[in-house]
Amino acid sequence: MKTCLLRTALLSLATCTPLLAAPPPPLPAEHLTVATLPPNNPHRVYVLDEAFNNEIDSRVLLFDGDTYKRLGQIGAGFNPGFNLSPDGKTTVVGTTYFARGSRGKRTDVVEFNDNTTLSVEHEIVLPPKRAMTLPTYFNLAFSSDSRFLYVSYVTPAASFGVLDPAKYSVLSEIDTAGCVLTIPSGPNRVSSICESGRLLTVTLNEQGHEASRAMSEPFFDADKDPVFVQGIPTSDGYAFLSFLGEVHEVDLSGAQPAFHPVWSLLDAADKAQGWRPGGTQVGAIHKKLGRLFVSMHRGGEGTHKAGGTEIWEFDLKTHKRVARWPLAALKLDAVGALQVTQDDAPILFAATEKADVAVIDALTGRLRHVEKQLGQTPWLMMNP
Amino acid sequence: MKTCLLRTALLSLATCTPLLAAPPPPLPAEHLTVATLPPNNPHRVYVLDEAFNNEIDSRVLLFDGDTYKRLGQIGAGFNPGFNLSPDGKTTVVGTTYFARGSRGKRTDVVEFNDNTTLSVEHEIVLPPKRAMTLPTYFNLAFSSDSRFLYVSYVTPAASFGVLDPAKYSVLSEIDTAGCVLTIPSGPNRVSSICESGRLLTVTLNEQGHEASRAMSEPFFDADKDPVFVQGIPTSDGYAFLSFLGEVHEVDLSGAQPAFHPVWSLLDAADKAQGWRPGGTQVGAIHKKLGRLFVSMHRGGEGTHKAGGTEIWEFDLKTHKRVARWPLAALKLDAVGALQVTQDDAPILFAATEKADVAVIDALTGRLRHVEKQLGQTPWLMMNP
Amino acid sequence: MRSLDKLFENSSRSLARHTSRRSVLATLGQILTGAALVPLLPVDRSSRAQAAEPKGAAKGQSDDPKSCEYWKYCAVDGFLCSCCGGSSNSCPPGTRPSPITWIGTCHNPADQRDYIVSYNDCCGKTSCGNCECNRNEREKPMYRPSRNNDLNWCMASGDNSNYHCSVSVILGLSESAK
Amino acid sequence: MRSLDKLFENSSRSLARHTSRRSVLATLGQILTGAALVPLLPVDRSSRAQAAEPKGAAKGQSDDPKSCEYWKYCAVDGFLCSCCGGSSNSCPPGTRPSPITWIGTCHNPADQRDYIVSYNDCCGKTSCGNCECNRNEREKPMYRPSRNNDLNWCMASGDNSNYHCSVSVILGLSESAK
Repeated sequence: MKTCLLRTALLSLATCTPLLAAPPPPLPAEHLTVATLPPNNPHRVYVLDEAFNNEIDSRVLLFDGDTYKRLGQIGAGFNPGFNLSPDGKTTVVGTTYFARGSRGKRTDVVEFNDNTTLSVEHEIVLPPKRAMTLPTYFNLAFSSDSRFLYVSYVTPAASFGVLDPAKYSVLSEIDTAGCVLTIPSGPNRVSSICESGRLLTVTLNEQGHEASRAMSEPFFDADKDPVFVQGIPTSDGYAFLSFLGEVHEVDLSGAQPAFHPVWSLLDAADKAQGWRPGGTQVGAIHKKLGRLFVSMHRGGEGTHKAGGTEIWEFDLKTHKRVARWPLAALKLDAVGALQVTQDDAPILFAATEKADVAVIDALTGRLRHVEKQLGQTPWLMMNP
Repeated sequence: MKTCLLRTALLSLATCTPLLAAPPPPLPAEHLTVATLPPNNPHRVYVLDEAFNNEIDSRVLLFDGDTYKRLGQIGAGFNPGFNLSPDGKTTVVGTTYFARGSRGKRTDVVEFNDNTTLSVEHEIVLPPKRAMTLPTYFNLAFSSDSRFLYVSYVTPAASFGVLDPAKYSVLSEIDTAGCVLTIPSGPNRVSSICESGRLLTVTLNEQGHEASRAMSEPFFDADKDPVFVQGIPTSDGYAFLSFLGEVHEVDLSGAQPAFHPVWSLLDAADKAQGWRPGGTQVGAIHKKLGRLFVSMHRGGEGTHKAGGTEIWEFDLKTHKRVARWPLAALKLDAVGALQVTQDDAPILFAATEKADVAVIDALTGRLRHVEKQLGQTPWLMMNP
Repeated sequence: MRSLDKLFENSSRSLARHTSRRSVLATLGQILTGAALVPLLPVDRSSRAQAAEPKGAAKGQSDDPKSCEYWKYCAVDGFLCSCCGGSSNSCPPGTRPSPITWIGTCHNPADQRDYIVSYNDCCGKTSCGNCECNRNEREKPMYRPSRNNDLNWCMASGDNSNYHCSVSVILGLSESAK
Repeated sequence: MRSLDKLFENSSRSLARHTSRRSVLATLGQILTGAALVPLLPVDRSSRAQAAEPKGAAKGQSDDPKSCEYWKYCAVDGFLCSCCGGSSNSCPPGTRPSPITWIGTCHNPADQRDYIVSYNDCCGKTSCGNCECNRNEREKPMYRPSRNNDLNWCMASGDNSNYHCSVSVILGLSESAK
């Protein structure tokens, strides 16, 4: 038949007509391979599924906001923290394993996952002190130059470990006098949040040991209006929202923290209606556009973990609300986690309390896609 | 006030009336304890939740068919097998752990759980050969006198391990020439199912080593009508249902297996309508009453894992169907697993493909309770 | 301070059964911090319903210790041990009470009193996965650990640090109930 | 036997990339067993719909490799790798193809031919948990391992024996398609 087809191409159809009506050639044999990730794009998001009903099987799911494809999975063990390296090439997971799954010898560890192969390349075994709590940007964090990796400890005594992500070693442990988490700034500064509403900032020397420490003025009141520990990256530091909707922008570009004037998400009418931010990742900021997106709901004291029924968008310069997107109109459940990409055509990812992840045009609020059941409990989303 | 109440008891009410109108005394302080299991009852069931979406976190859930209470949880690791000791006092779990949850050093192990405390008392580390497959009665099984514990190996070469559950040691490994699983009989016999439709029966010596082996006649045809490996305990052995609804009762009380006459669950009309058994635990037998309960559905070739839309009850003496319970009438989803208690007021447990477990009066078919979401994927249920 | 003395006595007694001397001291430390912070405000009913609502719990009060709306659970974020083989103040068989804990105040509508309760986690088995409850009355972020329910309070249980479920144990009357 | 020779050639080539010599031999052993058992019966369409139906998959055919009804998946019981970062014949990044496997025959409605496919599991990560598919055409219990999908085919992957998802790889035409 091949020769006939050949002749066909060169000569007349007539002689082959009956043969051409014959069935197509069989499908060729396939080869089993391992998929490689497509080239990176700015709309990728790393979604931590805490898998709360089976918490020893937490995982980080890599999802593509353009193709809506699940690109792969990174194991995250039990009650993990995670973060991305400044160059975006590595996902670090701080987690805990037990020799017999639910029990047996406890091993705390930081794992280094290659974001191009999604395989664990290295690990650092930690003292069994890793903070077991909700994931934030500050459970595990890199210095600006990736020289140091900081890991938060709570036993419940609070301290943090300084790790060397190049030599895969533990350099030091630094006591934080009750202040928690590791908010990185510059190549060698770590700030922790204190019950007094202050930031403790420890400066490290070349060896990753404490060189000096300083306590800031209080910037919030833990009794009157506590801030969420889920800080949101800004151009010069992090923004911390309070339970009652105040915005505390902290400038960490200097040797010591500086605090921008506090402003509120709420006007008198909003306050009267009881609007508040809430969730496990309450907000996201597009640095270049200077826009803040917050997950808002109506409720009273104790509702700070309630997901948002609306997403509000604010201009960080004017502090004015520029958009308000009711989620019921998009047929979305209450939203517990928000993240936005940093490119010029940004996508807002919104994870609902039913574990769906909505892909929203951050410029228009248009719903592009709903990825159903991206794990059991997607509580934190990160992107480079 | 206390003295007043005292006086009240002894003397007149009058003087205290106003005080008696005072509020009741405050609730006493409580003490944190660990609950102990209530006394055993015949309606307890051990439900294996494979947790298929998070399979390293499989567990056995202990559920009470009288109070409808969840009594506790036994960890079961990854892709486990499990069974109960003849005295019902121990749950053995054969499972696999990885040092880093999803990866890392593999350890195959059998764990001995005390059914009164639900804690692991001992373990035996196995060679990394444990059969990783759906749970049945035969992945892990005790000899009648509990002298030996047998564990099925598939690498995919088939063999089994003989363990000493008193000394917690591995006594031997016995090659089964391609035949699989460990069907126990008497104090020292193990039968395995062969592709040829025969049973290979190995007899052990005092040390748990092979003394002799014999191959039975074929009792089914794997090409024409394979039997489910999910054997159902009978008074003298096990019953094996075939994909097309034949019942093969195997008498294991003698030195070698004997086969009762084969009979069918289906009459001509049933066959014409395409009824078949199906699921992960297709049937259960009440030995004293001589009743067989089967999960039945309508379907063709390849539907042997489809859950039942009806439960059929048969008399094992007459081979007649004595009851037929459509599950839609009970508002139940298709049923994938069945188990029945062995007492005089038996309860039939039916696990649906949506992970609900129905508690049904086995004598009348009356639905007593539906326990919603007893885990993710309850695939096998055991009771003493 | 009468009730506070009482409080320490109760808590130390109840915890001593299950914990080493070291961890009892740790516990008292936790409770001391917590007790000093018990607010004098009355409980905000409306907020409770709101808090539970998004997690699908029934609104209003409940006498059922298996319900997220049971009064003692006003700041439980996790699985109710009463749905896992335990009770509102006992751990399921085979699990271990966390030696450390945090405390809160819950209002009992039956006697209109505020009680100080100890929130303990039960440890050493994987997630119970049943009766998830997420209430956060007067719960604070982790920089105030003595009032935080995000921390895994099994953290100090070594090889038994796995989180299984949560209990709420009455320690005594709150100051505000005097 | 032409197609059988071809079959071995393909399978050994495709698998050699990822597996040791030992496991390639093991694989050929599996395929030999399997190939000898390929039934000559045409595929029973009605049974397919039935089989998939209880698991909630759409009825009838599909051209979507993310659908359980895709023709190549006629005996897949597990998570579809095409929903997990892989494809119908590639494992997701960071996972490892099982060195051993079993084979089946699936009917391609597009060309009305029966193809022999190799069912491999992708190993070394925990359950993908997405696109669960449960089809069992001509699937047999584990006493016929060369036709069984209940076995975790990552079993021989040592420290990477965790099951993540499943693929279906065309090896060649089935005898019945000659």
